[in-house]
Amino acid sequence: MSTPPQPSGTPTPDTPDKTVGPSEAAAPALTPGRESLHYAVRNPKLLIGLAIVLILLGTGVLGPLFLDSSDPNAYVGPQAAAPDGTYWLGTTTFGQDIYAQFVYGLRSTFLVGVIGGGIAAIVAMLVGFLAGYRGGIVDEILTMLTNIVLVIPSLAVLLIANAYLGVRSVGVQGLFIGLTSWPWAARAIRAQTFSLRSREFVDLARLSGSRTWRIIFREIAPNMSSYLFMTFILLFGGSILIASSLDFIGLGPTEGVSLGLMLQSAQQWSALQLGMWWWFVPPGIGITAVVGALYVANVGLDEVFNPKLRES
Amino acid sequence: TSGGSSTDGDKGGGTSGGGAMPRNETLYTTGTQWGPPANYNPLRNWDHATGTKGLAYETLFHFDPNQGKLTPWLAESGSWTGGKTYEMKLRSGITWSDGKPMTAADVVYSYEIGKIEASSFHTLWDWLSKAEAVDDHTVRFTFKQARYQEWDFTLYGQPIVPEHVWSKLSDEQVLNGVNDKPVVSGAYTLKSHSQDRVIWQRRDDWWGVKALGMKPAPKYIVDISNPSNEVVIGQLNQGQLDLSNNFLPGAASMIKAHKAVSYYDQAPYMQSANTAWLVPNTTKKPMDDPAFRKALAYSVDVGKIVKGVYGDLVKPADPTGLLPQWDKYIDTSLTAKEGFSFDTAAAKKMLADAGYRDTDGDGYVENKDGSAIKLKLQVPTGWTDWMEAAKVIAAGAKDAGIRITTDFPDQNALNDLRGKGDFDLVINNERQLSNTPWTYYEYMFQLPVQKQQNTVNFGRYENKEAWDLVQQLGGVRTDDEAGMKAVISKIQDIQLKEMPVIPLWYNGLWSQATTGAWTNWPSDKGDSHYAPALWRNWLEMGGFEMLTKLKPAK
Amino acid sequence: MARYFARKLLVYALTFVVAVTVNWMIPRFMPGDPVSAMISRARVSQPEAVDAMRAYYNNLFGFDQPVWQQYLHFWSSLVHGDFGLSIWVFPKPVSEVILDALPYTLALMIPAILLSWFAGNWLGALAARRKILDNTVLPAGYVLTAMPYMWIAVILAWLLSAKAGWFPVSGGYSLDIQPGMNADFLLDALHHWVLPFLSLFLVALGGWAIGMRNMIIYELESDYSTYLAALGAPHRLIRRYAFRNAVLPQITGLALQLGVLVAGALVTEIVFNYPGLGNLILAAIQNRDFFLLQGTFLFIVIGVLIANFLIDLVYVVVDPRTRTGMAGGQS
Amino acid sequence: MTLTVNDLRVHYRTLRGEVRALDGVSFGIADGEILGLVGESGCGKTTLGKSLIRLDGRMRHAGGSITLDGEDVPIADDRAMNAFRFRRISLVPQYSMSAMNPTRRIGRMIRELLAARGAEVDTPELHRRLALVGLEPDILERYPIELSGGMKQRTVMVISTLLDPSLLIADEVTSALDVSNQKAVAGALVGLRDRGLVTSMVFITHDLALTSHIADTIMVMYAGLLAEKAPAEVLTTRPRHPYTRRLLGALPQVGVRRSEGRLTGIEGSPPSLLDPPTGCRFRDRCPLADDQCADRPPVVEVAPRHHVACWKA
Amino acid sequence: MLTLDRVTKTFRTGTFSGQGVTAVDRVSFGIAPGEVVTLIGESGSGKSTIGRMILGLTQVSEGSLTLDGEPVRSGKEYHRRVQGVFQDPFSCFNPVFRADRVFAMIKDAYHPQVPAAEWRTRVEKAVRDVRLDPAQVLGKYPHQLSGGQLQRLLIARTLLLDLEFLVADEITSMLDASTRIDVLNLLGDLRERGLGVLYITHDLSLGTYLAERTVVLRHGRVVERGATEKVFGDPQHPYTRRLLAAVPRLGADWSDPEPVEVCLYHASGATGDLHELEPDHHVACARLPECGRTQQ
Ligand SMILES: Nc1ncnc2c1ncn2[C@@H]1O[C@H](COP(=O)(O)OP(=O)(O)OP(=O)(O)O)[C@@H](O)[C@H]1O
Ligand SMILES: Nc1ncnc2c1ncn2[C@@H]1O[C@H](COP(=O)(O)OP(=O)(O)OP(=O)(O)O)[C@@H](O)[C@H]1O
Ligand SMILES: [Mg+2]
Ligand SMILES: [Mg+2]
Repeated sequence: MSTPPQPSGTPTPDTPDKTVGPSEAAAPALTPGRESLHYAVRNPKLLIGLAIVLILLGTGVLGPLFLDSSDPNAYVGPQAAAPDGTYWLGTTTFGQDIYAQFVYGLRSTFLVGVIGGGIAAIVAMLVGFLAGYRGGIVDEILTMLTNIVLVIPSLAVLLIANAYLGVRSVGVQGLFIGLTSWPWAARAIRAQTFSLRSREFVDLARLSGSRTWRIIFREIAPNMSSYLFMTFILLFGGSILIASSLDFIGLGPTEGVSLGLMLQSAQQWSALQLGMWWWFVPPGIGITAVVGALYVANVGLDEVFNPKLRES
Repeated sequence: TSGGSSTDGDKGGGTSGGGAMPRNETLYTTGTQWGPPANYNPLRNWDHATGTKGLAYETLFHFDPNQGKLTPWLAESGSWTGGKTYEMKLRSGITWSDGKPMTAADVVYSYEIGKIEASSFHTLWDWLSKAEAVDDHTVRFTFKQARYQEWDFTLYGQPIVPEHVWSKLSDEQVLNGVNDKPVVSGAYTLKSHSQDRVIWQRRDDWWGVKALGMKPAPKYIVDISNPSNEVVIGQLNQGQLDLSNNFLPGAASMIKAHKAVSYYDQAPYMQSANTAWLVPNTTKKPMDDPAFRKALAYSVDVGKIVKGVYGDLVKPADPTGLLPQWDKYIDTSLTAKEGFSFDTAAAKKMLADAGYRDTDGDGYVENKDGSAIKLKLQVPTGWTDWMEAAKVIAAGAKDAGIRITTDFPDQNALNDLRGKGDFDLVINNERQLSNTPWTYYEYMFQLPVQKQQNTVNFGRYENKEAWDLVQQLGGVRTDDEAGMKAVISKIQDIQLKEMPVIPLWYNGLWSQATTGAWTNWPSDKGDSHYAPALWRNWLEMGGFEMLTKLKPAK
Repeated sequence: MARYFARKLLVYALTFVVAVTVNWMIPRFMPGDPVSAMISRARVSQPEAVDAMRAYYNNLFGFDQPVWQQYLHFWSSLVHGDFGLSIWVFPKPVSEVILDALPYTLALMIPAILLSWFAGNWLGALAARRKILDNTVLPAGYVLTAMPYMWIAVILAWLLSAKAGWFPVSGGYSLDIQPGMNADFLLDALHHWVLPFLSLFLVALGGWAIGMRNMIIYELESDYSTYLAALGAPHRLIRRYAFRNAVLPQITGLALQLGVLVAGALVTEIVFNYPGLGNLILAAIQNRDFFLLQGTFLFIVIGVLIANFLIDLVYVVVDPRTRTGMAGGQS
Repeated sequence: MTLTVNDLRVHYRTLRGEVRALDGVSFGIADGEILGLVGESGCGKTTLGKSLIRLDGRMRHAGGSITLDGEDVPIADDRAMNAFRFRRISLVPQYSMSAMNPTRRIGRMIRELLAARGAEVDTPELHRRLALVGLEPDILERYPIELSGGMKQRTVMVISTLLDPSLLIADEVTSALDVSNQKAVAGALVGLRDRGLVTSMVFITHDLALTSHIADTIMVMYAGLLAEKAPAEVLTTRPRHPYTRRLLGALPQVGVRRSEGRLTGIEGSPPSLLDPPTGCRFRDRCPLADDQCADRPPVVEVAPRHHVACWKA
Repeated sequence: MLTLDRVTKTFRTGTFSGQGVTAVDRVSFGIAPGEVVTLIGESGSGKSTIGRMILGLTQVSEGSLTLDGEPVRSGKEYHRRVQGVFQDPFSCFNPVFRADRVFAMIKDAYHPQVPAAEWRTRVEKAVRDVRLDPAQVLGKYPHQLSGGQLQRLLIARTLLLDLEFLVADEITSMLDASTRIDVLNLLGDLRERGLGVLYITHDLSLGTYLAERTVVLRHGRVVERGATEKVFGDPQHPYTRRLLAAVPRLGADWSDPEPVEVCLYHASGATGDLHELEPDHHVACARLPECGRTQQ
């Protein structure tokens, strides 16, 4: 679990949106997309962050294809062996190949990030857009709901929900996480929507016969797409961290392997006390690298989309 | 912080930290108590604080597993005076911690508590008809039905409580009371307790010093509520703990590195304490079919569990499941013929022969009617060794063509499901070593099947013939070894053919001790061969005697 | 202003009601009924005994009443501070169990949250000032926030405890020390407190530092900073203003993150086997101790609510904009 | 002569190259003079204003010099400029609405600002100046958010002129206000000059009518260059540059109906400053343009104090 | 005929507390086809709110707002007849899409059956009608176009519908003087085609340039209303006079107007009811029957 830093694009709800605005008449006629790309390929934070994420993603997606065994939990090697040429990251107490576990674990880590982050982003968008766009009583009620979910410590709820329903798969875990981690994002999206709602092109769309959701998705959302993307990244990273916490305290999926579960079994089987550092170091580095790289990439994106942050 | 509540006149002293309990007089143990000590009621044999029975309250006899014999404890002697009467002589000179003498009335009272309907040993009175004090030191028990085997078990299992204190309590308090100011007969009395520990203090006027010539070495015993494995290892390494009765992964390496000692200094390191069984729910298809159960038994790679999961701390179980201490009761000619071993090919063949075929080509066999077989093997979450073992079992079953998934619900939920018969497969090790294999057979075959099966026959296996044999065994005198063997052989025949539960491995009498503060721990080498355990019931099976053999390390 | 508070209070009140209701539902709607769990723990097989025990416990926990009555009763006992009896430590009252654990959690959480907040903001402000610092603080901050709480805990335990042997790995105090208000115990407790504190502190620190750094950069770009610069005001003054204004969103952030930080503390406690609420929750879950779970959960919710409210109060005091601007209806 | 600007060139660095927002502008302002600076959007008015006090990160001083009271103004040297800022050159920014720290009471902010610049707050004088722009002294105890737009605008005006600068740059200070407020603010500005609190002033706007009321001299800019500069009266009545003429021609008078006299705007749009055309930059839109206009017209003083950059003037 | 009869708008600030702001207070006037009505008033006087109510973007709180006797109901059919153009041309275009998307939206909503090629000719014609070169403006992003171009594209957009009424809300305030006049002239042309226009501004000089009739608004209430020549030529309400005087005019005096003591407007502090001073010239005064000024 960690504190997801909000996209700094809007540090506070009352900061007006900066990504759009009348540009100077004689400003260079680059389209916004092309300009962003220009900065994107020159932003070291974005490049480094993305590179790490992509390398790890590649490892997770392709890595298993190069493994002999399809079951990362199989007892394949010597027990409690330190890293060597055959078992790059050593083996567990039972003789499981830690590299295989790591590679498969990365997969579920990304999966839970996508599912949890995706669901949270969807809920946050629905709530945030609706509250911000509709305003009035709808806003009041949704805001209150958001605040309530925000104040209730979600891990406590997750603990209960997990214990209640029992998590069998990464998917269900992602679902739970998604359903509890959306509030801050909803608030942020609401604030953004709020400032975009009063833009006159929204009125113009209404005058052109568009309905609420069409306006939201065709007019408002495209305007904050970079912001939404950044929000998703943060939710993604947050989901991974939450999932690893849940896995760690034994509320993770019962099947398969994830980085959190690896940490859990390293802990349960006293890897620390037995000096088997190769058991608990890699999964933690994996999580930290994925999440950290995402965060760094996010700052990079922020700088790309946000002229004020660009280093001149 | 209010750390804990001190008892009996220890006002003020309880909070003065380590100074009050010199390290060289204190024994730190763990491994028995899960969670905060809940009560000091010896009747609550499932959740009382460690040592409540054994250190504080005592039983009439102890049992020595090495000799297979009862040894008199509170009782001086006891014998069957007729087919249905048992007369027991109480030692004289035993006093309660409040100074009152222990008399036959206390024994009678303690047994009669079982008459309360909600009492956990209420079934005793199904076959016991009367307990009476003949004189101050003699109690005569009269039976409706003499169950010799079970009676011996009771003799060293049932705690004796002071009538003059307890008879004033309501039934409710007797059964559920916390009893945190216990009046005891044993060598230790409650000093204090807190969220994570209970502290016992030696009574130097304990009767056993004179009568038995025994004196437990530690002045204080501090039993820590079980922290997790890795914490225990840390505390052992730092010499904070003297004895851990936990299963510790990596124990072997600690022992090899001389950071800890155990009963044996090489594999299996631990004595065997109980049998882990794979319990199929015999009311469900296809586990109602002995052929299927047998095939399942063949599919389990116990060797892999023993080596991979336990790192050779344990031994694979005999096909009968009887503990090594009961070797003499195993009918080896039977097991040679009917026994099973890990053999995937054999398992496959048995399945095929019995009509279980993979009709849809998914690699798993189907029921005879073509419906899919999907079994769930459940073990409590957090029981890491069993969780790993379950995965090995599922993998073995998969190789044999049986689809088993693992599931790790929490322990109480599983207890609940298990009691209600709402499960496919579980692993269980309910019964411990005892004076007689009868306890194992009762566990396997007890009838009738109740709505809730809380302690025995979780698989709801119904075999009238087998249960009759078990009852017959119960009626054999415990000194009639040949008689016992004869009945047991018949039971084993049924057991091996029917396989109501599948023996897996012998769980160890987990025990790793450090020698920084105390030495002369039990081992196969030296002069202490007692069970190095403070587990419930094990204090009467050598655990207490172990304490008397300890020596302070300088 | 009054309206602002009325709104906040309404949210708090509603949150509280929702939390209490969820709470009440826990033992009633979770699978595996607590009474059966208690009975099966008692290992009683006699059917009559089972029925008797069931009736007894049902009565004890009030499960024999109609549901609405149970709900009302729950509220009324809550008002009286009665959280029921624990199953895990039966028959100890839940409130006692919690109160035993609470000091540890508070001792861990309050310093970790507050210190990380202060230190993080300070570091972030520093990072915004100098390029070199920015290039060191920022990456470090990212690595720290991206670390799972338990992993940094494990790593700290490995390095500072298993390897260096400076600190104990687990527990709230040594085995041979009895809790009490004396120097021995307090020193020992402090020794045990360092690692869990440090792991909480470090993770949170990273997040705050990054947040602060970004906020300050924004503030330094803002119109009032530009104006001051145009009037030749020294950097010192501009940065001071920027810092103060950047801290404000961080205060809100603190309120927003409180739930997450509490969760982190719970996980950390579990790693270090620290005798606080986190371990209690875990134990309650593992032992199906619904009532304890209920109690802990409620305690945490109330704690978070109170803390949030305090933060709101502080915010109103420090940010003049809330005092006038909050009437606009945008929270 | 207070301020002399000589061939000032200031460029913006952008992705596509340098935007030549000021491409060689020369002019002067005398003591006590208010110079109105007008021109179409994007012609470089703000850039000029900023150049006089503080170049932002993307601006580059590409040439030319500025002297104030005979002293060289080192606009490219941020540190050296500090000596000039506030004390000698000051600014009422376009963004006055958000120019004050939102979390400081105004009075305290002023004290801190002055202290940082090594000056003391003279409270009675401060009150007097507030009164001059029609503000009560009690706004010093208020937060910026508690003031209306016009009040903020005027407060900033007072702050900016506290050290009695020689030159005050007022950039579009009225464009966000409605007519009544506009008038009050403009009046206050003139009052500052009249009382000698500022010596001279550059008043930037794109509203010719408004400038004509407060400025002594009006300078019209077009595409980064000076087009015409003349006393207000002369410029509004007898403009010489075709651009100025067309601009004036597009202003409707109150009460003038379309049916009575149809006005027309200027066709076309100003050239990009990224790569400005050679020659006269108004050429494409100018009805008078001919081949001569392919050369850049010099700024010529056609009458006393009347400068025009046009071959046809 | 678009008719406002005692139209009132109260904004609630926050649902859970019943506070409200009355932005428009019992405003009545009408716009006939082919007529330009100018709505004048300082910032916050409720001009835009009236425009938005006519467009159906804001609900009327009280009073009636009718188009040819039918109550205004926002929707596709209504917007086929009544459209609006807003103040800030940059904010009227979604910056992430090409500017001509505004035409595509009209097609999607109102002319889905028209073949693409024909639609394109129609669009090009409309663009030419607002005196823009289609080749120059179509297919560009908003930031690549000037404010005047954008503003005219918006007007072109309305030409694609069979429009009856147009609300033009401060459509010129962002433009420089020369573009401004072009846009105004365009509005005048439209009026000649029979379009009714509500022209909202706070710049009086522009108001008079086009409009037949003028409505002066203050604090949500009408203070003076009537034929443009009468309202501007002979302003009766002190507020109208003040407003007129505040407008900077080239060559004209910009001093304060003479104080208006005769009317008790200041003293009463309320705008009062409208009084018909002469045909097509209404003035609000709190002391109407006895007000010396209005009785002259
Ligand atoms: N930060 C910048 N980066 C690149 N070009 C810029 C920047 N700021 C201004 N420009 C360009 O410089 C030229 C002059 O801009 P400036 O802001 O000085 O115009 P202006 O006359 O003040 O216009 P307005 O009336 O709209 O304020 C314009 O062409 C503009 O596009
Ligand atoms: N959605 C809204 N919620 C609350 N109040 C509003 C809302 N819209 C407008 N108002 C208020 O109604 C009043 C009139 O606003 P309106 O926008 O109609 O004024 P206006 O005359 O168009 O001003 P301007 O010239 O600045 O555009 C103002 O006081 C404004 O604050
Ligand atoms: Mg400008
Ligand atoms: Mg408006």
